[in-house]
Amino acid sequence: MDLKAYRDIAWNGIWKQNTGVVQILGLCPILAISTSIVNAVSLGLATILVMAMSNLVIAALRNFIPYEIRIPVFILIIAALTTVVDLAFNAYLHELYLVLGIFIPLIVTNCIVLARVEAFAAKNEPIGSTIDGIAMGIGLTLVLAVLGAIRELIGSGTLLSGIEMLFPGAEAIHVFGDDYPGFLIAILPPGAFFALGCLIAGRNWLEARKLARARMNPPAITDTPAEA
Amino acid sequence: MLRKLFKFHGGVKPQTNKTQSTTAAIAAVPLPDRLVIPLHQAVGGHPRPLVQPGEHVLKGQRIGGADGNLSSAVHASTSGIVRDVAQAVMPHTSGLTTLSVIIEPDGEDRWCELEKVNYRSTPPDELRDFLRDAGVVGLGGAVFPSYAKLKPGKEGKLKTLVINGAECEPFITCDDMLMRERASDMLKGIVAMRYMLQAEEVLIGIEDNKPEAVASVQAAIRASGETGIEAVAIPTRYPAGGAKQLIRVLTGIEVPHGRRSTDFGVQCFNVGTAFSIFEALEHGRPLISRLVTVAGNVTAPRNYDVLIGTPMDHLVRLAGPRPDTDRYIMGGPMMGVRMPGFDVPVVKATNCVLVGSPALFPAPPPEMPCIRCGECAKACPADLAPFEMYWFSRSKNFGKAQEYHLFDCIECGCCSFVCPSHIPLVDYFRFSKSEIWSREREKESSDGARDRFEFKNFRQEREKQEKAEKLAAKAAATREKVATEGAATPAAADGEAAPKPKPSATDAKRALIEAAMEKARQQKAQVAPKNTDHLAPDVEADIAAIDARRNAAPARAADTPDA
Amino acid sequence: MNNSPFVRKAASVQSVMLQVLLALVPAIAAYVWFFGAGILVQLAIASAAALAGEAAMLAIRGKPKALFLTDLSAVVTAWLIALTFPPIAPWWLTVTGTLLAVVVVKQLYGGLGQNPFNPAMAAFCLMIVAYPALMSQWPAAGQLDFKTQLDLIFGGLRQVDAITGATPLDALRTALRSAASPDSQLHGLRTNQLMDGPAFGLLGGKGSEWIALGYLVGGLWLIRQRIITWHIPAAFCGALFASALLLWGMRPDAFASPLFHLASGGAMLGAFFILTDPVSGATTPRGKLLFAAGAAIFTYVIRSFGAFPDGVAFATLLMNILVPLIDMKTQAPVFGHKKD
Amino acid sequence: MTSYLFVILGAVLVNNVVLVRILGLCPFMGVSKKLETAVGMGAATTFVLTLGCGTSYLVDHYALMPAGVEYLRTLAFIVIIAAIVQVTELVIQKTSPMLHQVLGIYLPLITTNCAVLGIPLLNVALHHDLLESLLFGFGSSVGFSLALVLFAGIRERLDGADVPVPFKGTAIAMVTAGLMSLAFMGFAGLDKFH
Amino acid sequence: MSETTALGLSARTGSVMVAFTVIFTAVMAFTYGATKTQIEASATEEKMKLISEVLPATAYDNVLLDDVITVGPTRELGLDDGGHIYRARKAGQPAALLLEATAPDGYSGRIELIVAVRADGGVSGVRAVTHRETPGLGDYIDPKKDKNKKSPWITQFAELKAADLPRCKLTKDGGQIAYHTGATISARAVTQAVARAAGYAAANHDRLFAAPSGDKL
Amino acid sequence: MITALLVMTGIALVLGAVLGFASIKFKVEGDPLVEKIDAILPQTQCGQCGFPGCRPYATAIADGEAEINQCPPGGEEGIRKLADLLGREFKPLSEEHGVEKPKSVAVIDEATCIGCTLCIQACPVDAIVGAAKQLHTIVAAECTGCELCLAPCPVDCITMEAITETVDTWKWRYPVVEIKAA
Ligand SMILES: Cc1cc2nc3c(=O)[nH]c(=O)nc-3n(C[C@H](O)[C@H](O)[C@H](O)COP(=O)(O)O)c2cc1C
Ligand SMILES: Cc1cc2nc3c(=O)[nH]c(=O)nc-3n(C[C@H](O)[C@H](O)[C@H](O)COP(=O)(O)O)c2cc1C
Ligand SMILES: Cc1cc2nc3c(=O)[nH]c(=O)nc-3n(C[C@H](O)[C@H](O)[C@H](O)COP(=O)(O)O)c2cc1C
Ligand SMILES: Cc1cc2nc3c(=O)[nH]c(=O)nc-3n(C[C@H](O)[C@H](O)[C@H](O)CO)c2cc1C
Ligand code: SF4
Ligand code: SF4
Ligand code: SF4
Ligand code: SF4
Ligand code: FES
Repeated sequence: MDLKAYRDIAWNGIWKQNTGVVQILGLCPILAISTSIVNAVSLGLATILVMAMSNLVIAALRNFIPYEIRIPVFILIIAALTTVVDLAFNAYLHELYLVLGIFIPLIVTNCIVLARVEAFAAKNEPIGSTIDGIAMGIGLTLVLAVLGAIRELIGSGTLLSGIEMLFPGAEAIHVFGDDYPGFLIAILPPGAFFALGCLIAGRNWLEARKLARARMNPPAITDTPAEA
Repeated sequence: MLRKLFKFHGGVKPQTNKTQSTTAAIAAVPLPDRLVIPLHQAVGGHPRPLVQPGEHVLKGQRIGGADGNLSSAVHASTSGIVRDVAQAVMPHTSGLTTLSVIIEPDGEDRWCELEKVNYRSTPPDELRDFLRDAGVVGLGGAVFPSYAKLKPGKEGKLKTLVINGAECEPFITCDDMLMRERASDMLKGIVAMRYMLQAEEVLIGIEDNKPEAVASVQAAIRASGETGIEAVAIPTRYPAGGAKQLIRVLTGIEVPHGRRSTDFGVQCFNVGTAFSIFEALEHGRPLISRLVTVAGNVTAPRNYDVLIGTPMDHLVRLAGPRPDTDRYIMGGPMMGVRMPGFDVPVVKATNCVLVGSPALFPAPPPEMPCIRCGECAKACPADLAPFEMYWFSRSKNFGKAQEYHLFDCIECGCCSFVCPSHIPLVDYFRFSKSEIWSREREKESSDGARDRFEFKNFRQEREKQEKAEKLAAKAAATREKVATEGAATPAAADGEAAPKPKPSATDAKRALIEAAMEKARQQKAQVAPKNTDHLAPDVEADIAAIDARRNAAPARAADTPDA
Repeated sequence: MNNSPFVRKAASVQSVMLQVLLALVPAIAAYVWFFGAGILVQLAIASAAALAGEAAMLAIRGKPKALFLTDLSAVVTAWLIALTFPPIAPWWLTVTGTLLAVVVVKQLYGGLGQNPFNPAMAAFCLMIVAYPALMSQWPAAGQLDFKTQLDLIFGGLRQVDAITGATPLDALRTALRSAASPDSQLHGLRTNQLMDGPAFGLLGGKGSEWIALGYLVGGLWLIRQRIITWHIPAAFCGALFASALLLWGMRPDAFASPLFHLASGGAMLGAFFILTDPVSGATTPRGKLLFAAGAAIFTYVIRSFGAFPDGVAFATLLMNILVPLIDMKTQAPVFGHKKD
Repeated sequence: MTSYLFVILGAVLVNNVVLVRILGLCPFMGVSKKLETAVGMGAATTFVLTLGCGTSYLVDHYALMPAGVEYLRTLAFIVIIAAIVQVTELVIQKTSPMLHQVLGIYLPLITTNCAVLGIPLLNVALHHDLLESLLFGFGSSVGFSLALVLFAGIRERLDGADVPVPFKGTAIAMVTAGLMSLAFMGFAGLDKFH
Repeated sequence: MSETTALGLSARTGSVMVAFTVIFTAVMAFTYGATKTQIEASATEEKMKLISEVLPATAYDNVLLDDVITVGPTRELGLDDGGHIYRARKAGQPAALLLEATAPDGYSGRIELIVAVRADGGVSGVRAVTHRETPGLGDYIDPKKDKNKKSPWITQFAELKAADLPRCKLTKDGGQIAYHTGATISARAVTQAVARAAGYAAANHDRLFAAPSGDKL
Repeated sequence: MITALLVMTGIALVLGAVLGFASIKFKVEGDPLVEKIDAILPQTQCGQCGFPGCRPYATAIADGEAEINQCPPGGEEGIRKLADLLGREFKPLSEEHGVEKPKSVAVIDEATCIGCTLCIQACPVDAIVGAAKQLHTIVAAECTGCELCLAPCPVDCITMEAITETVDTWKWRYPVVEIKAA
């Protein structure tokens, strides 16, 4: 595998096969934890960690895993790694740990983790797999962050509230001032669905526009004649 | 006359516009210059032409023979010269053409030899054949060959024969006028039908907006002295004349879609059909004319006795069309079909030529989305949910549309009539139905293709095996031969070589052809793919025809190189 | 060129919607009479917002604006929003709600006729969840003059605590709950004693019971005009009455009477104008009965035990979810397939 | 007795797994295009989840807690569930191949249905006893199936709607799920008496 | 490996499964061991943070979390399943009681509180630990959600002296605790719970302090 | 640590054994899905999908080795049906496999045909009849329009002709929606 292949894997994870808005997998944390940017990104980072590690480990061990019990073994590995991350959060980011609640253990059942392990790590070598895991995780985190930002902004008019849990002393930004009445729906489950729906539609729209543009002016032929 | 009547669900009450065309008596139509008689006029097979261009025909002479199991003959409407047997535009929305006989009348209007039967003594089976050859088909709109409907159900007899004089469509009055003026003849036709069907009772249903017709028919019944025949006035509500609705109103029986009404002990005929049966049996006259209402955008709406094949514009001219006329509609405003031109011929199905104009039948306002108000469902006489069928037809989800009983729809148009969103619902249903039918045809042909593909694979497999065996045998034989005869002519295996064509032509095509022919010759020894077994008879007939044509043409293929 | 039928009944979506608007007039008149003209301002704000939102979406989607703006369906939605929101809701609340209804709940689904959820009720639910305080503050009849109402509507965020209270439904429920609790001073009081306050009238809230009568009159007229059928109103009222009777019969001290339930909150509006929305409601006769009865039961449960003062809006949305299945399962047998 | 009823009702309606707790969304979005498949998926999930809740309770109480290794809970639960799923998959594949094909990739993905792990974990957090665990599992999965089937009903109809192009498909389905979730908020507070 | 009998395969898959399980359980067990103390410390810190909000650290000098007794179901505290009471002492003398209490009648169900009652009978502070009051309406009982960040509603209780206790009621009900109109129920539930808890603390003061640590009353 | 290992090992042992057992006990063969897919494919047998006929393509789809949008004769309609059957997302026809064309049938110019039988061998559905050195004819009703006979014909006597509509095959058109942007 060369650099280009890695780049493709990365691009694939972040945009083309983005878990949240294209594959429509891994939705629960995306919807449940995206009430604020800080929560969203923290869970995203935890997920990246788990995905990278599990892809790496499974790609490395893939030849030892019998087909019939691959799923339980994959899950075993993912669960173990998730527990490790869970324990780490509990120990070192306790406040955040309380906020994220059962969604850290639930990384285990985040469809996307297992889906990537099945679809990619079980068939590819470790480095590529790790990159795939990270890229998919970043894709997920991006969606989480954008959703978190939208919901936090509309819902309470702030950005980065709760940042003090990560960086003590830092403060949230009150974008609309203190008088903003807040649109609570944004923070509640319906708001999560609406926001993700709009995000998906937005991506569809961008892709459609890109396609339409490409149709209108087909890519110029780049190779210049040798004689010239 | 206290018969209990039943109600059918739905229905609408459009403005009837019937009085205009009933003021004058039925009129005759002068012979046109040309009659165009389509051979395919009724449900069923396409009749074959029995005449050649240039031939002289007499009025009533058969020009199209019934073909296959369900078909009905076609006759010359007047005497004259057959100008052509050719494709002509037919009175159908599609504007497609169909094989038609074009007759130039000689003005004599001379009947051919007419054969009569005594319908009281002839066995019903013979009567049916007679009616088929007389071209009698249903004149109520469906043009279904009547002989096929004149069979009683399994029990050999029928409870009720329903005669449809409802004429629920606005504007149309041909049945009304028929009943007023020719009730007693019609009644004789009904008696004949009753005999053939062994019907216990006969109910003639007439909408109560035609009191004269009811009176006239009742008088005729009284005069005839027949018992068990009753003319019943039924409430005026479109589509009371739909066979199922009329049966429901008169007997309370609902005949489900896909079932024969005779299974339920009823059968339904139009009054016009009864009259033409009378004509055929009593006078031996085949169905060559019918009553047609000309109404709508004309100064003098009226009913005419019209020869089949008369161009519509010839007919309409008599009634004085107004200058803003922009279309003819065959049938009424609810179910009629827009004609592709003004000169299409009157056919057996033409009960009315409705002359249209933008003012009389304005284009509907723009179609809005369905608001699921349910008006259409309230109006649907088939108890359907048109808006659901529409929803799925629109998104081409035909499976779902069928789940909502698309094929129970009788295309009466009530739903479109009432829809506040002005949705052409019936058009969606027609579209869906024809898509589904076309898909079924495709499915059939693809299933056939699969079978033939699989058979071919099987055959090739077998041939390969046989060939391998043959080759092995031949190789053995050759070896033996070589061993015994020494190095004699090994090429003889190719068989007796054809005379080599001279390489005189220089073009590449020629060379290619030769190479191919050479190859073909060589292959012939090994494989002889005949592919002529398992052919359907019609295909064989086709091939025979083609071969005949080929033989007729000067021998070409093999000769060309030398030519 | 069109095909048959070539004739059509004179009916249009516009005339249907117009008649619905007309049917709302008696209730609006009662509203103005008892609560002042502020409601007219709300109706205007909502209508303007609805038309603007609809126009914007139609423009974006390249649909004919003139045709769809004049179909008046957006105005019906707007009026129903205005009538269900508190009359002193700040303008931005009404505007946000209406825009959400028209843009998200209606136009995102393709506009008129395609939305599975009732736009007006979705707006109400969204807003009561987001701004419960603003959405549950109702003035008592005759309490506020027009000027104060205008100030409240256009005055931005304000302190309304002093002048308004909860709706009669909410007030009675709160009181009943206290009455049922042994710790409370209200303990042991009967429903009719609890309804002694100035907010209550003969049957329901003072004034609002007359508005409910207005809805009833308008609704009956709609039935006569054959715009709606009797099924939904009858089933809704019947089922609401029955559920209320059941519990009230058992514990008159802890539950409100059936008539109170019928005369209060959005019951009449819901029965005749909201659940009857043809687009998002059930369409078969049997389906309509089920749909409305279900809505009534949900309404009653939410009113009596839930967290929201009135349940009509949530009940409507909940039953909207069920509509596809109800419609599918209650199709009437077609011609010839009836069991006689 | 009534408290058990409340456990079920609460799990089905008030705290619907999908619409309120936001668990199990991937299959909710993925298998709701057709009513038939939705029903099948609902049934499969109900079976797995109920069984999973019971088994995980037993393992938690009779293996993990006595040994003092509660931190193995996630691992132990998910492995149990995965095994149940795989056995179920094999059985369905054998007995109903069509259902198997239709449920396609979603059967193994029941394992990664958050609800399937989330509910047993919630059982622990809410200190449910064995019966309550079973009822809670059953109620939650019925809630899941209910939401899924209703959602599928709406989506089948939405197929024919003239939805703006960027919103066609998943996006409008999300908006619909949002409105369903809003509607289910109407049940808020109904479980407070229990 | 030639025979794939059911038993053979089961044994093989089983053993692979076991191998993986052993390895990864070991990984977890190792992590657990490594983080155990830190986790406990974090949990303690978390608790202490909450406690410090209702009772200043200067008010006591004992190890508060270790000086605890459990109580069974107690109506005054609204505890159906029992709960904990922590005892703060300064120089060996009773300083304050930290009671877990529940307001059962919140708008959306139970509100769990922690109430600190000084030895003199006054309230030192109250915090809502868990609640489900309507966001944006009733949730001002939680200082994190209260719009008034400077002096959240719940800090009113910190000013209650023993003598004020009879006035621990909403102003609407004739007391001195202010509330937000339109969301009386939440405020009333908390206020009544606090009053009951303070009353309970006063009534059982001696008994509660006297009981040996870890005891169950 | 030891207890943890013991507990998990126990669980793993039991589950591993159960699974291994089940996977043998419930082994399945055969795939009814292929039939269903094959029934949707148009049976043109043209090979444009990249497989030697419709059934091989059906098998490939069932095995997840082929996309559902590779069959041009089946067109958008076919893809929709496949998507429906398999619960996959609809995709437009893959351009590399060709474009949807109107249905047509092959016609042999009787004057030019030399009877070489090459077309007979090429036709996958036996729609061409005739013996060696005799002239060949295409049975229009059986021709699927796959164009496979065009290339082998040495004299280029086969042409494709679009099928014309007759009264029996005429279809009602989709009602024109008259709403236009104002
Ligand atoms: C909606 C509808 C309306 C019809 N109206 C009439 C009618 O008014 N008079 C009539 O004779 N046939 C009418 N028909 C045709 C009848 O259904 C039926 O075909 C006919 O009465 C059978 O008689 P026939 O075979 O003699 O034509 C109508 C059909 C439909 C679907
Ligand atoms: C509120 C209300 C309730 C009604 N309830 C019934 C009823 O329960 N049963 C009934 O047959 N008609 C009832 N009607 C009468 C119907 O409006 C109508 O006259 C009758 O059902 C005829 O139905 P159709 O339009 O389907 O012919 C009720 C009317 C109203 C206004
Ligand atoms: C959607 C909604 C949510 C509510 N949530 C709460 C709440 O969490 N706490 C509360 O005390 N009151 C809440 N209320 C208000 C109560 O129903 C009740 O009207 C109020 O507490 C009475 O207060 P008042 O006496 O100041 O009018 C809510 C009302 C609504 C409409
Ligand atoms: C009888 C009737 C009731 C209606 N009720 C409502 C309603 O409750 N809410 C609403 O938004 N629109 C209502 N409308 C208007 C319209 O149907 C609605 O906006 C559609 O949902 C838009 O697609 C109603 C229309 C009619 C004819
Ligand atoms: S009448 Fe028209 S608008 Fe009403 S339900 Fe039927 S199709 Fe829809
Ligand atoms: S056209 Fe069909 S659907 Fe419409 S009313 Fe007539 S039968 Fe019913
Ligand atoms: S492209 Fe379609 S028609 Fe052609 S072989 Fe493949 S599946 Fe058959
Ligand atoms: S005749 Fe030619 S085009 Fe027709 S099916 Fe055979 S090979 Fe294909
Ligand atoms: S992330 Fe929860 S089911 Fe997929």
